[in-house]
Amino acid sequence: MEILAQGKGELIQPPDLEAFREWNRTQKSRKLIDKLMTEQEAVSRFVYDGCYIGTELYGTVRCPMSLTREVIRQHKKDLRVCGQGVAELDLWLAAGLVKKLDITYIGLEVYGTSYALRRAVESGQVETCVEWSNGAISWRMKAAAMGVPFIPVRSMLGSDTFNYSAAKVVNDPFTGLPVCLLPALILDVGLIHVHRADRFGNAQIEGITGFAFEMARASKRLIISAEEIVPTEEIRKYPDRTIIPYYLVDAVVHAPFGSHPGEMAYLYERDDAVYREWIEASKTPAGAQAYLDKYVYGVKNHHEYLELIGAERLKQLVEQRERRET
Amino acid sequence: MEILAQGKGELIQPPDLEAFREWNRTQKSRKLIDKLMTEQEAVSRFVYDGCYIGTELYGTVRCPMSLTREVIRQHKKDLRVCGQGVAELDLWLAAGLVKKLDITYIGLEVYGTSYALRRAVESGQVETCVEWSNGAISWRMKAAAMGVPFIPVRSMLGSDTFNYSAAKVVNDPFTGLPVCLLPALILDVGLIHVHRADRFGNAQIEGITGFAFEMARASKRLIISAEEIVPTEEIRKYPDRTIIPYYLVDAVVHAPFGSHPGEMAYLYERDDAVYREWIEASKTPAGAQAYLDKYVYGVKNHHEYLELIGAERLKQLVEQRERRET
Amino acid sequence: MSSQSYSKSELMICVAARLFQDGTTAFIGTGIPMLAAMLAMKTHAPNLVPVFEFGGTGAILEKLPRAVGEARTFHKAIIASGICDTMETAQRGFIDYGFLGGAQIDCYGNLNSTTIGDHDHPKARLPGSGGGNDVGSLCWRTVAIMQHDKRRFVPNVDFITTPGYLSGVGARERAGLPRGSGPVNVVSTLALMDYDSASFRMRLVATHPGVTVDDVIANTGFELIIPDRVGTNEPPSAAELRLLREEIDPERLYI
Amino acid sequence: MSSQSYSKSELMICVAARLFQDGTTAFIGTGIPMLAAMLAMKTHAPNLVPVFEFGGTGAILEKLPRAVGEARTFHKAIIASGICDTMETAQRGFIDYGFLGGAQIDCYGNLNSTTIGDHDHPKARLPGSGGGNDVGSLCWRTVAIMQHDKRRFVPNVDFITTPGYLSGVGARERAGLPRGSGPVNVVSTLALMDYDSASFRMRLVATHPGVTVDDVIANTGFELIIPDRVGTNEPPSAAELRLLREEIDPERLYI
Repeated sequence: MEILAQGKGELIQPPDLEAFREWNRTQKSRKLIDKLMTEQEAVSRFVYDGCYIGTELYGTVRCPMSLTREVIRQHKKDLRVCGQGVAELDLWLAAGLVKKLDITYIGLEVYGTSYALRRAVESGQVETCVEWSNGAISWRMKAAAMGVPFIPVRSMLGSDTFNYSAAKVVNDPFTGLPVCLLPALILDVGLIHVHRADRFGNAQIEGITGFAFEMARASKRLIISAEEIVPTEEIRKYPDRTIIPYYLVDAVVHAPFGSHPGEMAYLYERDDAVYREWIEASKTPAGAQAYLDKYVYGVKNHHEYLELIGAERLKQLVEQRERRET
Repeated sequence: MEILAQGKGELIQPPDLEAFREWNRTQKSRKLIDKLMTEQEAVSRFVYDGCYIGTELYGTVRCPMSLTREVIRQHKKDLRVCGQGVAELDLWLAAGLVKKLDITYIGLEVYGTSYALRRAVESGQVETCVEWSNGAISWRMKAAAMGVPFIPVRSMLGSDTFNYSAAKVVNDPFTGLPVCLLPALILDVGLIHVHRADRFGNAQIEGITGFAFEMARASKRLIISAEEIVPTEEIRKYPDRTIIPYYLVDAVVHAPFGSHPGEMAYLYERDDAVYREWIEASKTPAGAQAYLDKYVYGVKNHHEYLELIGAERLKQLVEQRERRET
Repeated sequence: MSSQSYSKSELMICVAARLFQDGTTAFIGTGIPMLAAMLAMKTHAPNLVPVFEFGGTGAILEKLPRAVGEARTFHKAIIASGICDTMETAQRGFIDYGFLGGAQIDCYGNLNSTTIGDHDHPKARLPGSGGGNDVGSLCWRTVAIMQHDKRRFVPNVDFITTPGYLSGVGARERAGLPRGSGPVNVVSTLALMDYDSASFRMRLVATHPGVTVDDVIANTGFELIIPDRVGTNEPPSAAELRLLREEIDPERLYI
Repeated sequence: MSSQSYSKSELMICVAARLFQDGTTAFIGTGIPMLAAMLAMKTHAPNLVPVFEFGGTGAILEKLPRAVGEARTFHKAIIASGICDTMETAQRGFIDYGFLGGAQIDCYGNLNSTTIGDHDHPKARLPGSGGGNDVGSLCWRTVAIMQHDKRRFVPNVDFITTPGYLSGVGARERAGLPRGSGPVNVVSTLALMDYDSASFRMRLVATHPGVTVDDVIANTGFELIIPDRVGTNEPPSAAELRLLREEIDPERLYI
């Protein structure tokens, strides 16, 4: 099972399974501890300069935007970041917080290429871009979530995405097939926004789950923001709906409309006006700065942010939402 | 990444991923086809002599017992079987249907060692026992469900369970750690009992899911038996509860009390009288035969089986069940 | 046929929609593929099963999804799971079609959506693979939707983000990509292309109305195979236009 | 202390229960471990988190589960998932304790529950690993519950179903098993054992009431380390017996 090929990209966050086990043994309490706190406290306690951090989301859906803004507000810097990002990584790039990227996709979906990404990468402000597919980055977290050093896949093969990744190709010893081995991705910090959680961190999600299951289990520090904080009895009544058990979680933040300007399944619709405002603003550094001044630095916290957006507007987004029925 | 060690056990069902892909492309319809049929039809159409077959369950819980009995009734033989088995593999062993075993655990839990297993293996009737752990056999199905040739794990290492398995040990090329590689397990036939399914095969389970998710995706032919057949609208209302999507399924059998004498979470309790009757009977070949004559050969189908058990008894089992609340 | 006027994107959507076979599964991304899938489902392919990368399979698309992963992508779906499940479903051979896009494509259907110029010092940093590499690796058949000009149809893409036929016949299998998978069509702003079964090189199938073979050649940076017979794509029918404008995208987000 | 009479299994349950630390996670199998866990939760370890192999974590054990995976193993649990999730949780280092049993154990705590005699032509075919090998490989600390006699405490087990310390110091790590994991105790019908930190060989800690050190030695087929001080296990207290008989196993399924 010799190495047939390997990507020339930097392994930005090399996996150390024994250290991860030791961390999970000594740093993650098995007790039901009240972890409910403000986003200020959560971010200042668990996000740090130079940490390897990821956000869980898809497109503009179920993004941990209130936490994303707080990370900027606290001027965390030299972040090493993975993903898949639309609104949230765009803000971090525009704010100049990102040093290295395990990149899968950063763009504006139908609105095209990200101006913030172009500026940050083409200027060299982002030192490294290591390439992966959406599947690959999720599978890398899945490997970490399984507690194994790598996972074999049949994607990435033969492409420059592989050549500029940190993956390897070997012959499978059972079938002889060439397979791509993806290294486990253990994050220093994960940020996940959910529909409901209890104060201990037990979290449940409605609809698709993206890669929340995998990222929660792959993160050494996990901050959960939730639209609703529910009594533990609610969780215990439907344990088969729990995606994230409490012992994985370090902080629980109550964040109604926490995905704004993105959407939240069954709860509220995307705020296209504010989203488009960002897209326009992000075309120039000055515009991006003005947007950050208005929506991030200009408000003390998520509560003030929601006041800025306005109750009337939020009510409309709720009315426009998709419902399970109909 | 050289092979450091490999088990001397036979790889009873070698994985062929390309053939699996081709099968899934050509043999599994994407259309919503009515697959509701009797257990007789399902077993005669999809279970065949010499096939590699598995049943999904845990202990005596959520076992596909009505399908298990029908396999015996139809005298399917030379079965190659994986698992984890209490009531159901015990019956197959006693009936002499099993030729080869990927064995993890076959026993009677608190009631001890399986008499049927001892007779079948010690007599040489079962030709091969290849050893795995419960985790390993589930992970082998997970690898198949992922469509990859193997999965690395940190279990099995250093033991005779490994030495008599068909696994391999290599140094992980990322961390240098020795890891155990488990070959993907693609089943010819999978039998899974669920709480509810629609006639197309979309299936949902209450409570823990054992390895249903993995086995459903690892099986070339999949027979679902369900306590309740629900309209598709019920499934579509809660797609986040679906464990098994219809396109994986070949047959749907309506089987109320399909796990009897085992239990079904939230629906009915284990029938200890009948279960103990088997344990007593299975101590001798004659006893086991008498039990099979009474509960399997002596009834034409699951409906007659339930008549034999009696409505009164079944009602008690329902009353004794655990409820979500209280 | 209709004499109604229609936009380029309306035409591309119709041409793409006609490629779907009924009773197949397809990875659907945002934009033209979503509209094409909805149009196909409302016309010749009612049993098309849309699969959305982040977990929605078999949704009933009553309203046009505007973003990948939004609630409409699993509205009344048969399963709402996660990205690993959908990608692994593709890896197991259950996804028949995938749609792809990019800034560059070559004659073997290799796509670039990562960088223009050198990767480490790019002239332009593009979004990256996203699910593209997985879709192009794992689906049975992929269709690329492209703007058609010489800057995009190039002899060599600057970066192979998503594998087409790589260097040609047998290259995918040698790389370990699933046997029998690969690109089948390109729908561009000028024409419909497929791939020659002998050489796996891109071949012109039919031009859009008003577009000549020479227009296509003049806007293609590599040698496109031109068969003896080149067809013309049917313009959008009145029925197709009505569905697109009144039922699928009444708010005209895309058309 | 109590002068009440009690059964061997009641004593073993109490000795095992006292080993749990509060606020830890433990894989719980059917039988004595379930009763021990419930007793610990009702006494000194109210924050013990029971984990059941097939998916139940953090259940509130109001009634004694009678089978692995039954509804009581996820009654009011915090998560009900599947076996891969629980085993991977152990693989990530989240499970502190695991309980094991077997037909044979050696001085390094290696366990046999597979075959007596040659594997391919066994004198006796036993159930096999079940989750045992995973628990013994992946949990931080494992406790074996054993009948104590020379047929079971043997110099060499016929088959290493579940790894203890294998051939001794460093052997688990060399095999690739997680660093710092392994057996910590054996609760037998005669005594409580642990493992010498220098040699990783089994060591007597305390005998059960009425059992002498010589009884233990006479019933052990390998050289058991006998420290200068050997204690005596406290018999079940009146409170422990009341909990076991009235609250935990009123139907006397196990005691």
